[in-house]
This record gives sequence, C-alpha cells and structure tokens, in this order.
Amino acid sequence: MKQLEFIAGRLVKAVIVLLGIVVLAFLLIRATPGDPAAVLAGEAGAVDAEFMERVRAEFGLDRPIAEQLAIYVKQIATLQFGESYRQQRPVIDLIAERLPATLLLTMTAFCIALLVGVSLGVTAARHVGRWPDMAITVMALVFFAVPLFWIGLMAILLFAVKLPWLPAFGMETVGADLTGFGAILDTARHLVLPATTLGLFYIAIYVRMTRASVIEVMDLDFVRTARAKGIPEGRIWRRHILRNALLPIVTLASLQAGHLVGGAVLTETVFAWPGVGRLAFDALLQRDYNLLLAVFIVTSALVILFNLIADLVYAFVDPRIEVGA
Amino acid sequence: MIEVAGRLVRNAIGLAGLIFLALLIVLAIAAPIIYPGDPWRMVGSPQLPPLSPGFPLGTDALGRDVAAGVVHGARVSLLIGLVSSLCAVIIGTCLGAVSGYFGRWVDDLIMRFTEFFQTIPSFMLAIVLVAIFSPSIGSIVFAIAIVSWPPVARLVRAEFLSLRSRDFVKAAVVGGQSPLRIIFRQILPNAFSPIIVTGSLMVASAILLESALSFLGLGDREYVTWGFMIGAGRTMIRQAWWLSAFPGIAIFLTVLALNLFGQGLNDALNPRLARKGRA
Amino acid sequence: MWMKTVRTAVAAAAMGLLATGAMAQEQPKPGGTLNLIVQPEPPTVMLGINKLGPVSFVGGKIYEGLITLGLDLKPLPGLAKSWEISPDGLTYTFHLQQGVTWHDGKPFSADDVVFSFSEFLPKVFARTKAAMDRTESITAPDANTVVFKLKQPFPALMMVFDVTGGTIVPKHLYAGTDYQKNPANQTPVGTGPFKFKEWRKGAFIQLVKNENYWQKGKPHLDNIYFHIVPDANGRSIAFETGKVDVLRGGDVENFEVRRLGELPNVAITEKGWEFYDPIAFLNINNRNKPIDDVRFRRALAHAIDKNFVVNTIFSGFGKPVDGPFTYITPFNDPAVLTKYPYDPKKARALLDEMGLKPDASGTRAELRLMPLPYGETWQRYAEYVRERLVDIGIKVKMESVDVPGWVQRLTTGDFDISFNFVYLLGDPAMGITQTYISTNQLNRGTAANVDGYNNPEVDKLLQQADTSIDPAERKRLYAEVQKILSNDVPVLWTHQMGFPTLYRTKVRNLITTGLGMNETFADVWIDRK
Amino acid sequence: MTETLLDIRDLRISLPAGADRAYAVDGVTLALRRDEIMCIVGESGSGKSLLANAVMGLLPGAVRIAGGSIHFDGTDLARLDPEAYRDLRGRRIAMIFQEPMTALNPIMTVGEQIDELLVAHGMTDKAARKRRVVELLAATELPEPELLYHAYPFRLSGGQRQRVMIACALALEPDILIADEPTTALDVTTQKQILTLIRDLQARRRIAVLFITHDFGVVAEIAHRVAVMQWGKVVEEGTADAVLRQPQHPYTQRLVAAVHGLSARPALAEHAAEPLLEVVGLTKTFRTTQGLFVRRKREVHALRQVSLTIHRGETVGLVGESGSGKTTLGHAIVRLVQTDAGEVRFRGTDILAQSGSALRATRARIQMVFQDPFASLNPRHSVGRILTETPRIHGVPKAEAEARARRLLELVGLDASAFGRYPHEFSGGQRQRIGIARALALEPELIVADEPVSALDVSVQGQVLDLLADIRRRLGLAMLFITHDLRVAAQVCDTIAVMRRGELVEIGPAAEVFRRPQHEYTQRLLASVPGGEWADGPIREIAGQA
Repeated sequence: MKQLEFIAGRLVKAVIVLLGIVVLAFLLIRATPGDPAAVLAGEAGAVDAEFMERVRAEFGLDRPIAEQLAIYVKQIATLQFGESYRQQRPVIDLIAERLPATLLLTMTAFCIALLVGVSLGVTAARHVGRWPDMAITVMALVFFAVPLFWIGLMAILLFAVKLPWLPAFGMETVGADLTGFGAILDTARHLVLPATTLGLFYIAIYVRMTRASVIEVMDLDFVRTARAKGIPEGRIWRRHILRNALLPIVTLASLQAGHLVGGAVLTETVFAWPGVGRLAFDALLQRDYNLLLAVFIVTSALVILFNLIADLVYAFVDPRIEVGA
Repeated sequence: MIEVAGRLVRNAIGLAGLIFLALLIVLAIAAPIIYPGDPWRMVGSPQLPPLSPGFPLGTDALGRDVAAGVVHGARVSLLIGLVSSLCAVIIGTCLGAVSGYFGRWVDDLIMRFTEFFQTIPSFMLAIVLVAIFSPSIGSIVFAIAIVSWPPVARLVRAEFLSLRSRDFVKAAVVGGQSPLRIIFRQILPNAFSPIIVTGSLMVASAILLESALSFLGLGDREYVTWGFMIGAGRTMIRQAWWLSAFPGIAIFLTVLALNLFGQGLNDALNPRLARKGRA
Repeated sequence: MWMKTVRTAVAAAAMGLLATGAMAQEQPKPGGTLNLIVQPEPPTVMLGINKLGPVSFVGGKIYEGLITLGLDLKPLPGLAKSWEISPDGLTYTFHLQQGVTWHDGKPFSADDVVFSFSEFLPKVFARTKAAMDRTESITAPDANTVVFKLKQPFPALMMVFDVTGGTIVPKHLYAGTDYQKNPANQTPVGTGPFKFKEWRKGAFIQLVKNENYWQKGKPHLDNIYFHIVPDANGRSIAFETGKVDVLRGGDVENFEVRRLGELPNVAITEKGWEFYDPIAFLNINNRNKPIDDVRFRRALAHAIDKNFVVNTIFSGFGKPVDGPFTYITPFNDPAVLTKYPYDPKKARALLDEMGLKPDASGTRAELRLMPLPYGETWQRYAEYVRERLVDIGIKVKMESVDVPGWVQRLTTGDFDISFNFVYLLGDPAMGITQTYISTNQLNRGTAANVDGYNNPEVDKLLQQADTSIDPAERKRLYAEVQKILSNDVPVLWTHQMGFPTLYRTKVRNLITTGLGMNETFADVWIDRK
Repeated sequence: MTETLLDIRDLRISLPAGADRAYAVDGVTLALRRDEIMCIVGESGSGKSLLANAVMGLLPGAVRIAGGSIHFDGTDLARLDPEAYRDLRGRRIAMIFQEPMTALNPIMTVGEQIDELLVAHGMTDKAARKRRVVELLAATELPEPELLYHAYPFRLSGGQRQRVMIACALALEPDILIADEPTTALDVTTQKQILTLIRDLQARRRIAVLFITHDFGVVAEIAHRVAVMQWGKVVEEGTADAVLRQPQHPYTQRLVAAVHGLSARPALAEHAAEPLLEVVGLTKTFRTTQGLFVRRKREVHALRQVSLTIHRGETVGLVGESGSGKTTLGHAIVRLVQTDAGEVRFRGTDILAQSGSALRATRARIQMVFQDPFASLNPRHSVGRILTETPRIHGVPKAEAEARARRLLELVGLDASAFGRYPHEFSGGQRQRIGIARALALEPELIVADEPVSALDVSVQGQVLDLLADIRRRLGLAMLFITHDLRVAAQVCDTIAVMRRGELVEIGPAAEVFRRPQHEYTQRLLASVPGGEWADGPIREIAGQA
C-alpha cells in the first residue's frame, strides 16, 4: 500500500518534470532556424507556396506558437505524440522500431562497463598505491581521454578491415535470414565492436568511482570490527567492503543507464547502428519536430524510469531506506 | 596555497600533467609567432605525408599545414574548454551555493530545476542548442556550459549543506554577517578545492564534447579546432591517416594531462586521501 | 592536370563500351542478390509522394514511368510501348504495354495513367504540376491509350514522363484518399520488376523479384538489399569488404572513389547521370552590395580556379564549365560565352577599378560565406573559396548551417555567397529557366533564382525558347541566353559534376540509361562463376 | 588465579615518517591477568589505542611494530601465521570500539553480524548458531532478542548497538576483551549501564578486560588495575586504589586533579538581581519528512514551553543528555533557529521579533562559543581576520578593530603573533581560546557557550574553564553554559537548569541542585556520573592539593 503511495508520488513528480521537459524542448526545437515545410517541400522535388501552405496547415505550423504548444501539451497528455512530418507515420511507431536496437546496444555497453569497470576498480583499490593500481588507473585515464568516435574508427579499421574478424557495422547480416541461435550469434557478433567502444568510456568512469568508493569503505569502522571478529579476509571483502562500496555505484550507474540511451548518437553513427540516437539526429537535420520532441520525451521518460529503478534497487539493498515503514 | 603547490609539485603524475598543460598554453599563446598567418592558408602541395620538408606533420587535402592547424587548434580547443567550464562552474556554483545555503523551498526549486537538466539527454540537448544558434564559438561554449553545470551545482550544494552547519558559519551568523557575505566569504573559499578539481576535469570533458560536436558537423568553421580536424580528416583516414591522427593525439594528451593535473590537484588539496592512497 | 583526367575518363568509357559489347553476347544468369546502399535513409519508398533522390533510387525499382530516357536523352519505352507527338506539338498520344498487372494482382490500365497525371501527381509534385498546368486535357480513349492535349507547345514535356516526374500509381488504392496519409504507402504497390518486401528502419530495405513482371524472363535478380549506413567511412568499408556491390555517386567522398576504384574487379563509371545533369555553382546574392556590381561578380569569377576545384577538391570527377549549361545538353554553346579564367591579379584590378581599395589589414570588402552542408568535399570547397577570397582582399565570415538552415537561408535570400548544385533535367525549360527567370525568386526552392538576378531580356528569351517547337530556333535563343548570362555572371558556375558509380564487375548491365541507378534494374544480372 | 594471559614486553610501535614522533608506543611493558579489568588511561595521542590494535594485529598499514613482543597465553603473536591470528581474533581475544554508530555494518542484520563470527570460527550447526545468538543478545540485556536478530543496526540506539558489540565480542567466550573507549560516545546514563554490564559479565565469566579510557571517573568505576600512558610510555601502573588515591607521577596527579567533584564551588560573585535575558514559554518542534518511500512526517519536540531567566553576571549551566533540547535553546537565543512560540527578552525587548539593524545590534550583545574548536574557525581565514571581521561589519574602524583583536589575544592568553596565523597552526585548546576571543570581540553582555570544553582533553579543559571564569569575573559577563558533563557544570555554574526531552525539569542554585536534586531525572543523572563516590571522596581532596 505504502509502496504504491510512494510510486504514485514519484510518478506525479516525474510527470511534472516531464511536462517541463515537453515545454522546454518544444520551445527549443521551435527556436531552431529552418522551416520544416521548406525542408519537406525541398525534398519533394520543387517548392511551391501552395504545397508549403498545405504542409504547414496539416501540422498546425501556421498557428501562433503558444497555441501550438497548448495543442501539443494536450496531445501529449493523452499520449498522442503525433506524426512524423517527413515519414507521415506515427512517431511512436518510428521510435518503437528503433528503441530495441538502442537498448540492446546501450545495455550491453552498460553491463560490460559495469562489470569490467567495477572489477578493475576493486582490483585497483585492493592494491592501492602498487603497480596494479597504477596500471588500472592509467588505463582508465587512457579510455577516458580518447574521443569515443576515434576509438570506434580505429576499432573498425583494425577488427573489421585489417583483421576481418567482426562485422564493421549494422546489427545483423542482411539477407542471411538467420533464425534461432544463429540469429542471436549474428547479432552478438555485430554488437561486439559498438558495445565495447561505447563501454570503454564508461569503464573509465566506473573504475574511478569504484576505486574511490572501495578505498573509502575499506577504512570504515565496521571493517575493523569484522577483522576484530576474526572474519576471513575473503568474506570481509565480499560481505562488508564490496556490498557497502558498490551500493552507491549501482545506483549511480542505473542513473547513467538512462543517459546512455540518449548519448549513443556518436556510436550509432560510426557503426551504422539503427538506434534512436541517430533517429533523433536525423530528425533534427530534417526539422521533424514531432519526431525529435518525442525522442526527447521518451528518452527523458527512460531516464526517469531508470531513476525510479535506481531508487527501488537502492531501497532493496540498503535496509536504511525504509521501504514504506 | 603554497603548501598545496608544494604538494602538487611533489606529486609526480600531477606535475607531469601540469608541465604538459603549461607547455600547451605557451604553444597556444605563441601560435601566431610559430605559424604566423591564417592556419587555413594553402601553403604546400595537397596530402604531403608527415616529415615532409617544411611540414613535419604533413599537409591536408588542400595543402594546408597540419602542424599549423594543430598549434592554432590548441588555442581554440583550450579556449572553448576553459571558457565553457568556467561558465558551467559559475552557473553551477551560484545555483548550488544558493540551494545549499538557503535550503527549504529555494533548495527544492533549484534542485527540481537541476534534475530537469539532468533528465534531458545532455548530448542531444547540446546538439539542439548548437543547431538553434547555428554553430559558432559562442553557441558551442553556451551549449557545453548548459549541459555541464548540473553536476557542479550538486557538488557545491552538497559542500554547502555540510559546511553551512559548521560552527564557523554559525559564528558568522551570530556575528551579524549577511547571507551573501557568508556564502561568498565564509563558505565558498572552503568549497574551492572540490570545485577546482571538478572544473579541471570538466575542461577535459568540454574539449571532448566540442570534438564530438565537430565530428557531427556542428563546429564553428571560422576556426580550426582539433575536433574539426578529426572530423574533417576522418573521412580521409584511409588516404591520409595523419590528418586525424595528430589532432586525435593532441586531444588525447590534453585530456590526459588535464585528468592527471586534476587528480594531482585533488591529492594536493586533500592530503588525507593522498596519504591513504600511498599507504 | 585535368586533361589527364579526361583521358582516364575517356578510357574508362571506352572500356565500358567494350564490356557492354562483350556482354551482349553473354547470356544473363538468373538469380542472385544485389547489395546496394541507400544514403540517406529515405522517408518513404512510395515514389509517388516523395521525389527525393534516395526515394527515386529505391522506388524506381518498384514503380515505373511511361518512358525512360537513354544515355543520349532520347525517350525509350517504359509502360508506354510507343508514342506520337502531333506536328503542332500540342497532342501527345501514348500506347501502353499490355498484360501489365500491379503487385497486388489488379490489372493496370490507362485509367491509372490518367489518374496519376490529372489528380495524383499535381497534388504532390510541383514540377509535374507545372507541366500539367500546361495541359488542356488528359484522356484515355481506350484502356491502352492515353492522350495529353496542351494549351501551347512545350517541347520539354517528355521530360516529366520518367519514373520520378511521372510515377504511375495505382488508382484503385489512391483514388479519393489523402495521398500522404494513405496506409498503402507503407506497402508500396507498383508495376515494376521488384516488389517491396521489408524495411528494417535504420538497417536495410529489401525488395524481391516480381514473378509476374510484364517483361517475360525479367528481372534476373532475386533480391535487392538497400543497406543504410549513415557514416561515409562505414559505406566505403562496406564496399571494400564486399558487403555491398555498388556505391552510388555521393555515397562516399570522391577521393574514396579513386581509392576504391583501384581494388580488383571493381570499375568506376560516370555514366547514368545524363538526365539529371548536375551543374555546380556558387550562389551570389545579386541584391547585396557590392555583389550587385557586375565588376565585383566578375572579380569573384576570376578569383576561383575551376581546375583546382575539379581536380583537387572533387578528385578529378567533373568538368569545368564557363556558363549555365553542361556539355551534356545539346543546347550548350561554349563559343558565345564570356570566360573568366583564374587570375587573382585581374580580380584585384577589377576591385580596384570599383574603388574597393584594401584597408590597413588588406581588406577590401566583407562577405558571408555559407557552405553547403553535404559532406566533407563541400566543406573543403568552402574552405578553398574562403582562402581564395581572402587572397584578393575579401574578408569572409564562414556561417555554418545544417541542411534545413541552408535551405531556409538560401530560399529567403539571407546569404552573400553560398554553394549549390542543380539538376538540368534533360531540357533547359526544366532545369535552366527556373534559376534565371526573374519571376521565380524567393521561397521557390533552392534551384530557383535565389540570387535575385533580374534581366527582362533574359526573361523574354527564356519564355520564347521554352515554348518553341523548332529545335534550331530553340538552340539560337538559348545561345543568346548563355551569352547574356555569362556576361552578367548572376552565379559563379564552376563545373559539370561527375557522380561516379563504383561497382564490382560481376554486376552486369548496371547502367544502361540516362536515369542510371534510378532505372528499374530489370536487366541487371550478376555473373556468378 | 593470577595467570598472565597477555604479556607485553618493551613494545615499540613506529609511526610513519613525518609524524610528530618516531614511536607511538615506546617501550611499553604490561601484563594482563585472567579475571581482572585493567584500564589504560591517557589523553589523545598517548598511544593507548594503537597499543590495543597492536594486540589485535590490526595496526593500520603504515604503522608497524618496531620492537618488543606480545605474548598471548604463551604464544608470541608476532610469530603467528595470519590464519591462526585470524582465528585467535574473535575466539580468544575480542574487541569493542568507541563508536557504536559506525562499528556495525549498516546493511547486515544484527543477527547476521554475530552469526558470521560463529561461522568464521567453525560453528556449523545453523540452528545452534541461531540459539546462541539469541542467547547472547539476551545476555547483554537487549530487549526482544528474537526480533532483534532480524533488525538492522540503524534501528538501534547507541547504547543498544554497543550491547550488540559486546554480545558479539563475548560470543565465543574469549579470554580477553579489549574495550577501546566503549562508553565515550554514550550519554552518561547509558554509559553507566554499559559499564555495569561489562563489569558484571567480566565477573561472571572471569575473563580479562583491557579497558582503554581517558576518563578517570570511568576508571574509578570499573578498574582493578590502572596503567597511565603519556606520549607512548607507561608513566604509572598500579592497583586502581593506589593510582586513584595516591597518584605518584606528576602527570597522573595532574589528570586526577582535573577531575572535579560534583559539590559545586561557592558562587563566584553575586550577580545582579535585574534579569538580562528572559526566556518565556519557548517552544520549538522540528518536523522532518522521513523515509524515501513514504514521505512521513516525524515531529521532534526540541523545546516545550521552556522558561528561564539569566541575570547580569550570572552563569547558568544548562545540562542534559543528547537530544534534550539544550543546544536548540542556545541556538534559539542567538537566533540560529526559528522558534514556534514564546519570547526571548533581552533587556526587556523581545528579540525574536527583531530584524534588520535592531537584530544586528542585539547580535553584538549576545555572542556564542562553540563546541568543536576545529570546526568553529574558518580554516581559510587568518586569526586576525576572524577577530576583526565581525567588529568591522558592526562599524568598528579597521585600526581600532585590530587593536582590539590584539588586546583580546592577550586577554585569552595567546601571543600577539597569533594575529597573522591560520587556525590549523594552533592546538585544540588554543583554538578554543581564539573562539572565545571572537565571541568577546563585539563586547557582548551574554555569552552562550555550547559545550565549549567537551572536545578537549581533560588537562586542557581545566585551562579553558579557568579562562572563562577569569573573563567572566573581569568583564562581568552573563553566560549560558551548555554541557552534558555535570562535573564541568559544577565547576563553573551559579545556577543549574536540567533539561530532558525539550522540557526544563529542574532549575536552581548549583549547590542546591547537586546536593538535593528534586527531580527524579536529575537524581538519576547525578547517580550516573562515573566515579562519583571517588571524586567527591575525602582522599581525592588530598590528591587535588598535591
């Protein structure tokens, strides 16, 4: 009952934030120079005033901006995201087509980053000040300092061209018509390069965070207590240090997971990954307002969703947060 | 402060970062002397490989000197990095300070506002902002600052929350000092070290962000930046690797140096942690 | 430098011819999959409602026009097996192929053609609308005949019957509906040799063989995949690693074409753009000072080295031009043109003559330069022009924009100098008039007279030439237009563009007409050993 | 009977380079016998905690044993392999720590934390372990042990947590219990209970206890034998009686002398009859929203209808345990918190209604001295700036403010050269002097001193209290002296006010309150003061004169 109350409360808050984002994003996107009618007309081959008027009228672009905003907010309130100007299809369909790809990419990258980053961070912290720590810290710095798209290009050249081990781009072997396990394996092969590339940067972040967090927890009183109790080192690390140190990492990480979804534009571009980030960037270049806005709203909603999950995860693993008590 | 400088000097890694940055800044300032004139000028034959006579880093598709580009690019990349970080730090510090100091509804309001900016996918927001104002140094700096300030605000708020309950702040209140004076003269100086560390790391992120925007074709074409050089050179990566390799290395080294410097600074400002690190 | 390029091109063309000759004896092998790239990802493949390049490329396999155009721009049969034009140039009669069915099995008839031209296309496509506005009636005397009657002669009319300008759409699916929103757009139904199968957004579009195609025994291919690869490097790697068999002009930057062309079993051709006939020029806003002074425009023309542009920036693809026409159109007449060879000294002298003396920093004037946001080559081009202008003392402010920004600012006249290329579309009445006539200026698209050039004499000559039915008369009138334009320099023409197509030699009969890659591909086959 | 369990010989523990001395523990020889409680007493930095950690083999990384030996039950601990040492810890030597709030893992239940100890030492029967844990929790007098087994530490009070720690320590019936300041962080009544518990358990199980403390009161309460440490050396060792009543070493004598009895000193000076500050019906309720999941309101009544009068020149001692509202009252008077109802009249004017310049003027008249000498001075400001900043704001010209600051430094017993230095260059006691000087810089009439000596070592406490008394006498100041330490209150206050849960339960002249406490709570408080009997006893008087 109280959990429900809590979730309801958080949802109300989320809706307020989302509403704000709708308004802000709407105004921002409308502020971009470039008339979607002109773009559409230009695409359609040649431009005439009548065609542009018709497009404007069709999408309500001829009304005052305040009225457009009111209409849009009203639409969003009933979960109507409208139609893409360019593709003449409901934007929600367009996003639904692309979202799984983005989620697959980002979540894989996220899991790689979290797993590798946390293990390396813990290793560094256990050997703090000695060579494994130095090596891991330097490696994390290198990952952090190299532009992501640059690593992507290099990875393609190396692993897809010079050593043709992995596919360079796309999400599947087109035309192979694979099914079942073969299809999964095929997608996995396509996933390796982009997910690793995207993951590298985040590995660096998690290494840093984990290292700092573990070093901090290592010195806390209850760890000393555990030692005084004669608990074996292995268990001290697992039950006492890691569980406490990873708590904030896990929550912080789930917050970032939301952002990853919106931040994969570069990776999707470099690896021709058919995801939402690229969709949004193309929508911007085509002034497809409805589509771009919907991507903003959907990704923001995802961030909020991940925040909520983060809270729940935190509450689940940290007894200090009172679950409805 | 002298002590901090001393500790920084003793921290070999931080020192390495500092020296590299100092050299880079000297190079950036001296760019017009080393490579006078416009770096866009076509001065040699197109696509000379590195170590060609007169062109140590080669030339590009139009016969422009890559070395001149890298040196002039340092100016703009560093400038964008520094100015946008400075803006982000100022915005974040002001909001975070007010939020943390006054608490209650002010805090609530500012934190909702901050959350809001943290919820919108930041890279997309940056892209849209640059598109709105059309790519120019100003709009890029603005966009980077706008997407970068929330972490600073949160950090400063947290610092203020912990500092404002310190007794010296209470003493200042009891002594009749005004809130503004307390924020800026009493608390802020004590929150400087984490802000400076965050700021130095933010410069690195800003340089990366600018290069990413440039990569997507959203750079200011008036100026040569490293990000632009990579973006322009990457399509020719198979014909002329040096076009994107050298600016890439420049970004890498700079970001690395900034991180090393930031970490060194962090250790120097928090001797407790540094000692722990060595223990 | 460019002589060598021309020689290479000629050699390539000769080899291409030989190959074609040799292949004529070869028996096409049926089956196989052709992998292509479509860039950028089209908004739709329903060619009726959208005329964007990628839509024509994909949709051109699904839909058909009444005719297609040969490499020499002569009409060839399509859905129409023959046609007659009355001597007065006012009546066009088309006789349709028989036994044609739509992909959904419904029979195709003259009704579909009448519907397409009288109702569908004028609603969605301005170019066809403009042409159809010249008709008095479109009728179908019987199921296999369509008659167009014109109000006044318009010899360029044939140029709208290709698959893009004259896409024939099924009346039974579209009559009385909102064309843009018709759900049938998602599963296009045409008469072409390939049927729409699947579109994985952001990944690929798949077409499959139409077993009931009206040309018996065709098409030869089983499948066509159009891969979507947004990054230029990715596209070139896709070709290099054999993922795709063909790269269309513009898929990769020209300098990559040179490299990829040297791979084994790969050929380059510049054919297949004869109908589109792209010409590149710099838009210069004639309304703005000091561009309004013809001496200034001439100075600009002298400042740019067209050979450098073609050879270095466009990697040798294309041919410098000195006037509004390319070497492809029969109306081109280089003899009458005033030429502006690359000569910075002369440029400076002209500026001096205007009284634009350099100030302390060497600046005579200041202009805004808006690059064309179509990739790195155009970016280099802008950087080159900026450098050249600075050289003659014109300070340049580079204003970067994305495509919509470019469209908006160009079509509203908010620019000083910009870059552009337009299609000449087989006839000056289609591709020349729009750019120089004074009645077609702002908010009319990027190929309009955005520069604000205004010469009543040119207006008059163009109108006469467009409606004349005598080819000799037209040639004379257009020569006059070329003479005046090259003297007035309303835009800075640089070159006839080359859009090289890269393909693996196992792909046969790839480019056979002036529509090039937008052709139906009914004849394309893959040689498998 | 007198079997030696722990034999420490000439132990030296080295500090890392750069520390203030080379050896934290310098040649300590001690023997701990079965069935006795040995107290190691010393001030901060004496090395007593490191000694305890050395026995446990839990010295921090950079600190090493440089010489000497520790034998446990005949075994040289230095020769023990790590696994054997680990098994020794918890099974034969157990330890409890000072901070019960942080010594337990926050994300494991109480039961699990005791259970894992049993597992670590080889107890495999799950049901038996469960029984044992519940039994232990009951043995340490924790309520509802069955339920507590599944509770997380954050639900427990400080005293309860310390009991859990003790239960944990005694789980395997060790031979030695090392207790490192186990009651320092607790309120006085809780301290009393924990001390009683340790004493009882020790007696019942006949184990040896090494009890580390800084408080001679606690020593008097619990010790059989005492070792006094200073600068890493044991300066005096003997039976509790001997050390407490006839301290031999001057350092021990000084420490013992610093512990005052509860019999209040005679009033220092007669204070005027006219009230300076009147607190009338002051009420404050803190409302916090708690819980991430359900934002549930929790109300804490920090002040309930509190009324109090301070006369000119009077020192009112406000005593009570943590959470009693005494600090809130102090903060309310200097207007650091907003109150809900009631008045604070200063010279007859309600200052709670003031704002702007009137408030500023009042602020100058009422100043505050804070508890933590490390937190109360801005580390980025020089002493000169700290002392002159406030007067400058109140319109004192720069030169005069500086002159006044120098006079104040002299007054609080600091060298004038302190003016240009920064807080971190001073010791705790010196910083507290600077804090007092800052409070005096505005020449106030009333000083609210919030636990001004609680963070200081006993010997320094005395000096600061003397300073306060001296200043009060010289300047005729009134003072509200907030403290949890009844001994300190007895030393300086004319009037004592006792608070509990936001209410003022008793107020009266100090001598009266200490001699004849009226309220049950006051009585309990007084009875809980450790070593009360000893401190007030006649022999101590002699020691005090020594």
